[in-house]
Amino acid sequence: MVVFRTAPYGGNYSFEGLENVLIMGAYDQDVSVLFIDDGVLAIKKGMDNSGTGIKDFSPTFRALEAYDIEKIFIDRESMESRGVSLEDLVIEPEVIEANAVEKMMEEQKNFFMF
Amino acid sequence: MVVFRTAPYGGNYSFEGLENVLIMGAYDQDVSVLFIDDGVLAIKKGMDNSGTGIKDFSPTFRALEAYDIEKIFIDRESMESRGVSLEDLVIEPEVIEANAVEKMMEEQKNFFMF
Amino acid sequence: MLHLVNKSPFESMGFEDCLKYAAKGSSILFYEDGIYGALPGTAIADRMASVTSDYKVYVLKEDMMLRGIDKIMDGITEVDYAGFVGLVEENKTASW
Amino acid sequence: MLHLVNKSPFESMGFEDCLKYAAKGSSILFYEDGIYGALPGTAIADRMASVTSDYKVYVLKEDMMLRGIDKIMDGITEVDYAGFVGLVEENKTASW
Amino acid sequence: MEGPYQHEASDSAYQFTKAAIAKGHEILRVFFYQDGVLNSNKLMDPQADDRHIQKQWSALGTENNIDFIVCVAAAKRRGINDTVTAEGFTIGGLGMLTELAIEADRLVEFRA
Amino acid sequence: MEGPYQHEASDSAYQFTKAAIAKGHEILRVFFYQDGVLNSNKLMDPQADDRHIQKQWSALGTENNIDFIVCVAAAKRRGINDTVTAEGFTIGGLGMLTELAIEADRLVEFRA
Repeated sequence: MVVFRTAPYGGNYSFEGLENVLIMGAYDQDVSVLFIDDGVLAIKKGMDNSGTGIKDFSPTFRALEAYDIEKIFIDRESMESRGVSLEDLVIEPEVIEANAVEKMMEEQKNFFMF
Repeated sequence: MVVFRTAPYGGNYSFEGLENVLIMGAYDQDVSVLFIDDGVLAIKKGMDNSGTGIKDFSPTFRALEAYDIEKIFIDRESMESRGVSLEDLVIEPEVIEANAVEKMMEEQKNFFMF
Repeated sequence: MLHLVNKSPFESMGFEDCLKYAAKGSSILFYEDGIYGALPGTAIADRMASVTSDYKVYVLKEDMMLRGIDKIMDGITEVDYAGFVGLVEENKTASW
Repeated sequence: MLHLVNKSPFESMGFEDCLKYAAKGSSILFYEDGIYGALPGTAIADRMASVTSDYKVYVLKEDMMLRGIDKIMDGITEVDYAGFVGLVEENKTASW
Repeated sequence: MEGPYQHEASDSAYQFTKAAIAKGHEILRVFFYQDGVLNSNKLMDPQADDRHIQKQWSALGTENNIDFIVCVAAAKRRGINDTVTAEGFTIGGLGMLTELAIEADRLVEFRA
Repeated sequence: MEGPYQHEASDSAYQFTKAAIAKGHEILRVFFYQDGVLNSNKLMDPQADDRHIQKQWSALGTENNIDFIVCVAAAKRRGINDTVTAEGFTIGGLGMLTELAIEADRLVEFRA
């Protein structure tokens, strides 16, 4: 499992996390992806890098399904506190509650947080 | 003026800030030093690097007076919220209130925050 | 004075620290992850509404675009990098 | 589960984020700048007292020493790096 | 300043410098310290579809005669020396930052 | 992981690895990614009274046969290639991190 919990671009965690997801997918691992805290902002629609030239990674998030990565989750409270709804996102994760997060982590052999 | 506002060691801001203070002193600049927010933790007494090997810079803070750097200030509220009192510190800054900070900054030609 | 805030207000106390010291009427510019402070409908929107009445609050357009943000709260002004330079011409800056 | 907290609770929301997800009874280890969460007499001491009743809270001794911290709140346990390794033996870890 | 590709600080500093020049300002100097010293590393080799941060700086510097100073103390700790710094970047002492503070009308810090 | 000398993450990872070895654990591998790749830079030249982070790792690795893998994607962006990596550090793909996640009993991340 890869957990995204930081905002995109200010730090490069989401970008390197995404590289990690793709590689795990290529290894035929049964990869889950989870967005919590500021990580929910990493999959916002409408990103436009023309003003900064920084690499826009949202097309790659959109391609996760093509890599057979389909277990994608997002924390409801993190979305609500940031004024984000599912329609604002480039993918459609399954919405979960905060108290499900630790259980999901425990069920993994290992997981990474970005 | 050099403003210290981050905790020591987790990041290296305080260390590089301190290097900066010393150089400014060497240039005969009339250097002020201000500790706010987690910066108040940078001058805690009793630092002991024997468990980590990370360079302990507190002796250098203690030496500021020797470099004729004497205008040293600290924000009262930052100390209080972190349970720190003047006796806990390796130097004895003058205690100021938060509302004096912006004015001090405005009076400088330029200042740095670490 | 111009206060520069570049961290997400949902993850960092940098913005609140800045407010502790910033004199009313001063300018605050959100850039990088700081721009999320300008989002409408968030858990900190009420707090931000009171801030916009006490300070001149700006947000950097290029960093909004990069992050896919096109709506901001009332009372916050969008500026581009040229506007950022303009604010620096008029003010000393503090980076939080 | 062992939750690793390495940022100052006075500057980062990382600790509060961790508590949002951590199941009661889980372990939390403060290290690096996270150790300031264990300081007695702070503005967050009441909050921390309730946390220590719901979680097993540890603080890394070497990082306390480095920062000149020798007093910690009741209900928090000091461990050294060997103890840190022991906690990792017993738990999966999440880094906040 | 934090490191290129790790934090946005390098990109923001570059965009700000470019905008200031476009408005007719004279940029005295860009001073790279902390992880910012890594901006000068000519061995950088990002993916083809990403920006090349060092080359962006170098192009801006050449066109506009800007001094890029890399803090020697910060650089040495981080393995940056003149075998890896790109043309246009000069390794110099922290004193040059002090001089900058004395001479410059405005000074902006891009921090993480 | 964040960069050496900039954040404590490199020091913490080193101390943790040392303590785990002292307790008799077999460390499969240390994987350096993000700014952590900078740990491998042999050009590091800190002040005489400070620790030398790369040399600390190298000594630990030689004594205990640990693989130090430096993430190639992260390294290239940051100007780290085999002309500057110290002995004992191998540049490798992110796939090796995936393998680590599959094989290792425990995995600890040292983040900023």
